[in-house]
Amino acid sequence: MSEIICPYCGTSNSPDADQCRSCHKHLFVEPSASPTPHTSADDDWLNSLRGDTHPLPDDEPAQDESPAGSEDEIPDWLARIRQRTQEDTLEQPAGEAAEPGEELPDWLKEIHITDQSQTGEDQPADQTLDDIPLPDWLAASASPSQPVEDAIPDTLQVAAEAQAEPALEEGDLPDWLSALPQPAVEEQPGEESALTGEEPPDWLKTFGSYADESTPLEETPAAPAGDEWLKSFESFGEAAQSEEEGLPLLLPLENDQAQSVEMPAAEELPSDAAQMPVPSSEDWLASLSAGEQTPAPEAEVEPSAVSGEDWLRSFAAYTEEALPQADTPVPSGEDWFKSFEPLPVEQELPASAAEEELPPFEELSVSAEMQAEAPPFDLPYSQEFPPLEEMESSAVFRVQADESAAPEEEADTAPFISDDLPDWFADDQLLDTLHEGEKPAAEGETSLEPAELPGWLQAMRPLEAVAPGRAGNDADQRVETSGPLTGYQGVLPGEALVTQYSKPGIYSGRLHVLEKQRAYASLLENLVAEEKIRQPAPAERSAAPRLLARILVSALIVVVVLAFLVGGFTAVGLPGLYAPESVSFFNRIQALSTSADTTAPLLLAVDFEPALAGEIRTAAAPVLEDLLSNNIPLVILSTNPTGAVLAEDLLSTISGYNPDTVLNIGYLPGGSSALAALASQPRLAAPTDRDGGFAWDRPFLQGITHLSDFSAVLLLTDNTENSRAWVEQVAPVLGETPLLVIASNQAAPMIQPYIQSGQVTGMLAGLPGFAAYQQLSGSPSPQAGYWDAYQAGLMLIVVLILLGSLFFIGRQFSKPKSEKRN
Amino acid sequence: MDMDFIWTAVAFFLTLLTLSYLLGDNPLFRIVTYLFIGVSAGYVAIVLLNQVILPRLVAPLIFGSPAEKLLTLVPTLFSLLLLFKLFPRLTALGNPSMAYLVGVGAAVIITGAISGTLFGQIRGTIQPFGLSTAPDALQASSQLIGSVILLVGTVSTLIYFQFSARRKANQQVQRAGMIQLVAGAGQVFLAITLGALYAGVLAAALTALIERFDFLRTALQSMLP
Amino acid sequence: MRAPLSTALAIAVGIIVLLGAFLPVPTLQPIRQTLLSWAIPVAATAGLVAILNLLGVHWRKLNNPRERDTYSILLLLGFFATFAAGLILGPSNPDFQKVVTHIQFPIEASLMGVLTVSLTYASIRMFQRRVGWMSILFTASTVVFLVVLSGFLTVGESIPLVKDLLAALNTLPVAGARGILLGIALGSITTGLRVLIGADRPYSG
Amino acid sequence: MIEAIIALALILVSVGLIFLLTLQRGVLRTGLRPLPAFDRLRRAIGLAVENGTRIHITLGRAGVAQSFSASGLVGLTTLERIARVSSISDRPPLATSGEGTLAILSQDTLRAAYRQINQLELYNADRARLSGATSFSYAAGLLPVADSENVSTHIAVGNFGPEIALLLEAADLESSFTLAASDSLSAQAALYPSAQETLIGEELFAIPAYLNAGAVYTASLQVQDILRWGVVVVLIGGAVLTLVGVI
Repeated sequence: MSEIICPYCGTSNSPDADQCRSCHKHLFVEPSASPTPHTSADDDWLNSLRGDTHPLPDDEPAQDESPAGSEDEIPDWLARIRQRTQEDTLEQPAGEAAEPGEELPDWLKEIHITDQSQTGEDQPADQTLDDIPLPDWLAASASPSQPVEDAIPDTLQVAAEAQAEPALEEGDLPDWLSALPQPAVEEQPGEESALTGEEPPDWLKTFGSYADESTPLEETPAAPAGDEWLKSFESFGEAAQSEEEGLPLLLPLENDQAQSVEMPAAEELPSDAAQMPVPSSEDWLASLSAGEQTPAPEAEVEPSAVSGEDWLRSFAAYTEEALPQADTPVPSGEDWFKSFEPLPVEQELPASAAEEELPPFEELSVSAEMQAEAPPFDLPYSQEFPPLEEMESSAVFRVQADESAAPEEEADTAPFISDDLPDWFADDQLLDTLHEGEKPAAEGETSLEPAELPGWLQAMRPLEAVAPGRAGNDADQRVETSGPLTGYQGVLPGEALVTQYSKPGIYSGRLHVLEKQRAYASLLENLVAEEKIRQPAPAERSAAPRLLARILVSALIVVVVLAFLVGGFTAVGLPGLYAPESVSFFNRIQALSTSADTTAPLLLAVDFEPALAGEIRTAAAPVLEDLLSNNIPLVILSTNPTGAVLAEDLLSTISGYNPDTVLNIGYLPGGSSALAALASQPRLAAPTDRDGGFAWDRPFLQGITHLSDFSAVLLLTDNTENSRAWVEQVAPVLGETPLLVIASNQAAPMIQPYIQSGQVTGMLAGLPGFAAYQQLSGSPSPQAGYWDAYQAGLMLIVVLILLGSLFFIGRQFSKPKSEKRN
Repeated sequence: MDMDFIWTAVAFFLTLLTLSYLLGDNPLFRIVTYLFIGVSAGYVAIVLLNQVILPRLVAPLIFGSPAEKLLTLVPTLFSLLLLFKLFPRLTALGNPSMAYLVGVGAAVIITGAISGTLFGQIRGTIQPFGLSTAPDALQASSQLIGSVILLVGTVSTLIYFQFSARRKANQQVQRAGMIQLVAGAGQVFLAITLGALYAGVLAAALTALIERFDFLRTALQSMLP
Repeated sequence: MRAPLSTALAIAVGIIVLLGAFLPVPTLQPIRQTLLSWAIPVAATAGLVAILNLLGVHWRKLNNPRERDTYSILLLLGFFATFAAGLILGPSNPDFQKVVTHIQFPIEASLMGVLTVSLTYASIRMFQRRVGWMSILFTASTVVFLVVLSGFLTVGESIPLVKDLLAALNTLPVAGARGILLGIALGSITTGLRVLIGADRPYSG
Repeated sequence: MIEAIIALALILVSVGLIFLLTLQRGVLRTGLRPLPAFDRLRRAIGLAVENGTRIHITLGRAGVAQSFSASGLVGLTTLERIARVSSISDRPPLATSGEGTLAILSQDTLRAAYRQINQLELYNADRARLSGATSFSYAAGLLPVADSENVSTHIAVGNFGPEIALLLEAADLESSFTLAASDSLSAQAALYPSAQETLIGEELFAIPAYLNAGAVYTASLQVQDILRWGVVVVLIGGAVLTLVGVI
């Protein structure tokens, strides 16, 4: 038990924790948790109960009960209990407590009604209209001799009623969850009142039987224990083959408190064992190993309450055998105690119960027997696999349901196996327990012959009349195909089902820690571990050395560039070979500047960022100079906000710049849609110049209606996308008009394809293109130092890249494989 | 002159501070960065106002002919709706405007891609195979070789990007061996292309650096007596 | 479906503009043109809205006690100074243009210059991240084209076969670039079509 | 004229195929070839969510009305996808862009993503912002993001210039994971050595499909492949026909 899963919020807690560290609820009530309240509460509670209790009326009173009943009235003892429990359970959040009160599933309400009437029998008969189910229930308990067969038809009917409920309930799952503590509430007082209320020994016996059927509830561990149990089974070897052999093993583990706690548990053992002995034995094994203890006073309660000689006799007789189970009731005591917490909120319940439609009073009163079965029978159906805590409580009724309504199980389970099972169901303990529950049963049935029943078990025979035997027979008929419930039934009789439903918190916690959760945890650990292992990979490269290396590279480049730029070093020299696109560019420009028709303007598309202005301005200056010197009108248009300014700034530096022959349309927003518009209707796309005046009334623009009317389109671009946009949008409509490009080096390679495809007529690219144009036009050599610094810088970069690459490649190959992978 | 001097000094120091990033991130560089973002945003805002909003929305609405006013009404409406994007609660009101832009953009994307790139590049790849333009056999053969290299490169690069692949028995998704082979060739061309582009970018950046150093030098000369 | 009106609008506008580009229907052309021209001021307004947003972000950064970004004040100052100057002087005023020529230009060009170092250093460190034959090929190609761009090979016509070598070298990147361009065109087509069929609705906020 | 018809046919066929392959997913029994970059991206996203660090997606500077804005649209889809995946993180993702329309669309996308997972309260307009109005101010605006916003993963999907290398370098100094994809070739070239993972060229358009954004994205990727083969056939066929002088 490395950890305990909190039954409320699912948080895993350390095994020694008694409170959940996230929701602060008790994982299981230990004496350490709040010892005094337990004892005092129990005693007082008992006294108060005794004080309040009168001989329980038989069927008659139940039937005589008059409709006029005030639901709000609460038995004084109950009120007292509330006060105490309020004090005891301060940590219970008010909101949480309030929730159940608001909207409770019908079955809960019924239980509550039962509780009300059970616990408040001393109240005037006219009080409890809503309490009808309860007196019947009690009546049922009062007449155990009533053959179960008689009950079946009625139960059938009630089962039919119950059919509707699951659908009705499916919506309120949250409420169920919030109402978890409730059921426990209902059950225990029910028992208590029964215990205290009825004296007749025969009744007592049957009560014993009820107690038996209710106590197994606390034994849920048995069934869910599935695989675990199997393991323990194998580990025990022969010891586990039969109870007798198994028990001695277990004896040393029992504690006296537990032993003295609840004889009913012992009594029930045979019937339980008959069905699935090993699980039950394993169950207390599990719980024992958890080392849980029961508050002594609480333990005393029930025996003292049940003042029956045969009780005691059985107690005396079967203490030994009872030991294995002895501890399991303990939680029931806990549940029972815990169950009082929500009570304060429940005063509304009867009211709400009254609102909902109950079977007509006559019907109820007529057959006490039916009703006796009815509420219990309802419960299992009306709730669609409620959370474990819930089931635990309703289990006492479930028992009867399983006994009497066994045949209906098949049909009835169907509605529960709906796809929209609540989330908690889908992946939570219950589902697991359902499946795992089967294994022990299968095991149990094969491994234990009825004949092997121990002697003390034989003594319990009478009890079988009321319960499990029949269910066991039914189980044989059922096939394990139709879903979870069959999973129970096919494997275990009533007790098996019953045993699904108790001590969820502790149990599920252990079960999952042992099985899946541990696996998941380890899986997660591995995953996290992997991540952790890989983390260092980036971490190991701390920034400092990288910064240093970068600074070193910077220093080298700066020094070399400055040396050649300022220092007057000269590099190799100017190119003597020119790229074909540069040549065609030059030819076009020459053709334009020398052509007779200089009226047709040239569209200067300025599309470069300030970032590359240096490069482009350098390359474009001589070209523009040639154009301006021949008075070729220019229409400047920019597809970025700064282009127009840069262009004007550039032109202003060029000799022969005449503003009259230059129209600056300015920024053409809208990107390529604007270009598309410009391509089809220039006048509409760019109506104004950058000062807001109408652009197209200039003399040299008179004949211009399409872009193809321009003498040429000269694009100054620094990035591949804009040049693409220009080529894609504008080139198609240009016809014979050449599209010339002065591009930055970074854009040049991407314009190459367009040159190849003829969409771009010619191009000058960066400094090399500039140098080529200079050479071709035979004008003076480029700015001193630029070309040299450029060549030197590039060479330095080449050297750096080569050296660096070689260094790192060498290091990579010298690394061991594992490092490489990381 | 005085103003020019101040402006030159401003440019000089801004250049210097920005180049300080060569030594890594530092507060001076941060200052320049934020200033730069603010100034460029301010400039763009002014340009948008003066060269787009005013002439294309405001002016036609005020001085335009009825027809122009009518035509301008729609973009004005869209623009006004966009202003709701400033208010988190009403932001959804601006969606139609964005939808309009996205719709236009999608159409422009497709138009450009098909008529610009697709047709253009296909034509550009095919045309060189028309050897009739080549003056002599030698030219023709070299042109043919070049064209074949281009074709192979283009096709293999295209195929390299092939995403769909067959599922193997072992659930591994892998392209057919033949495609893998061609894709390998495409990868070679890709690497070469990217390398060429990278060289171009480096050259452009270096040119910019040189130009800046040159500016620093001239500015220093002009500022120093 | 989210934003049905917007989606319908986007699809309708997109289809009209698209068909207008290819269908030789005379009535479609002016409609297409109008739709395209409408987009421009709307996009500009979007730009202004986004800038206001940017200012808002930095204003909040400035006033955010938890992660205060004091530099934001510079951004705001820079913006308002420029904006005010632009409003007063007008965008075509030579003095206002100094904002571009003496503030933006120096800073951007310097950043581009800084990129020289960043890129050089990045290509050096590339092999620290991944050593593959493609990386090696990439570096080799970079080096070769740097040499070509430096013009060493083109100095004079002395070196034989250089011309053919250069021609061949210049063809290689074109092939790859063409493949990439075609691929991107295909991707752009499908992306645009996704918008036109309403599968992509980035505007449905 | 012929081109117009071909174009229209191409568009119609593509639309039809996209619809077909979206509705009939099994038609082509093909999967998507593994791209290691996406494995690392998924891991990085997982780590970011685990460590409560931020994921930064930058969408480039191409306005939606531009012909090369396709990459921006892909970036927006990526943003939506990642916003959903990382919605459980302490720090929701951050989206930056260099253009107005893109910035607004990124806000809309974030908003839509959170609304769809019923966590609209997570939406904060400041988490989708314009970082600068021009290319370089955009890049400069990204630098502070790299070291001041507790970002552990940078995803650059969109159209930008080589200046994006500045962001990647800054991110590298912070040892953040960087994945970059752009339709700009100069950017791709700059990104290839700078980013830890680079998606080359067309791979950009595969991001949504590889992030399981939906059937339509896988379908359009398959359509892309079909068109690709069409183009290949046209290229080779055209070349042969031109060579023999038919065209």
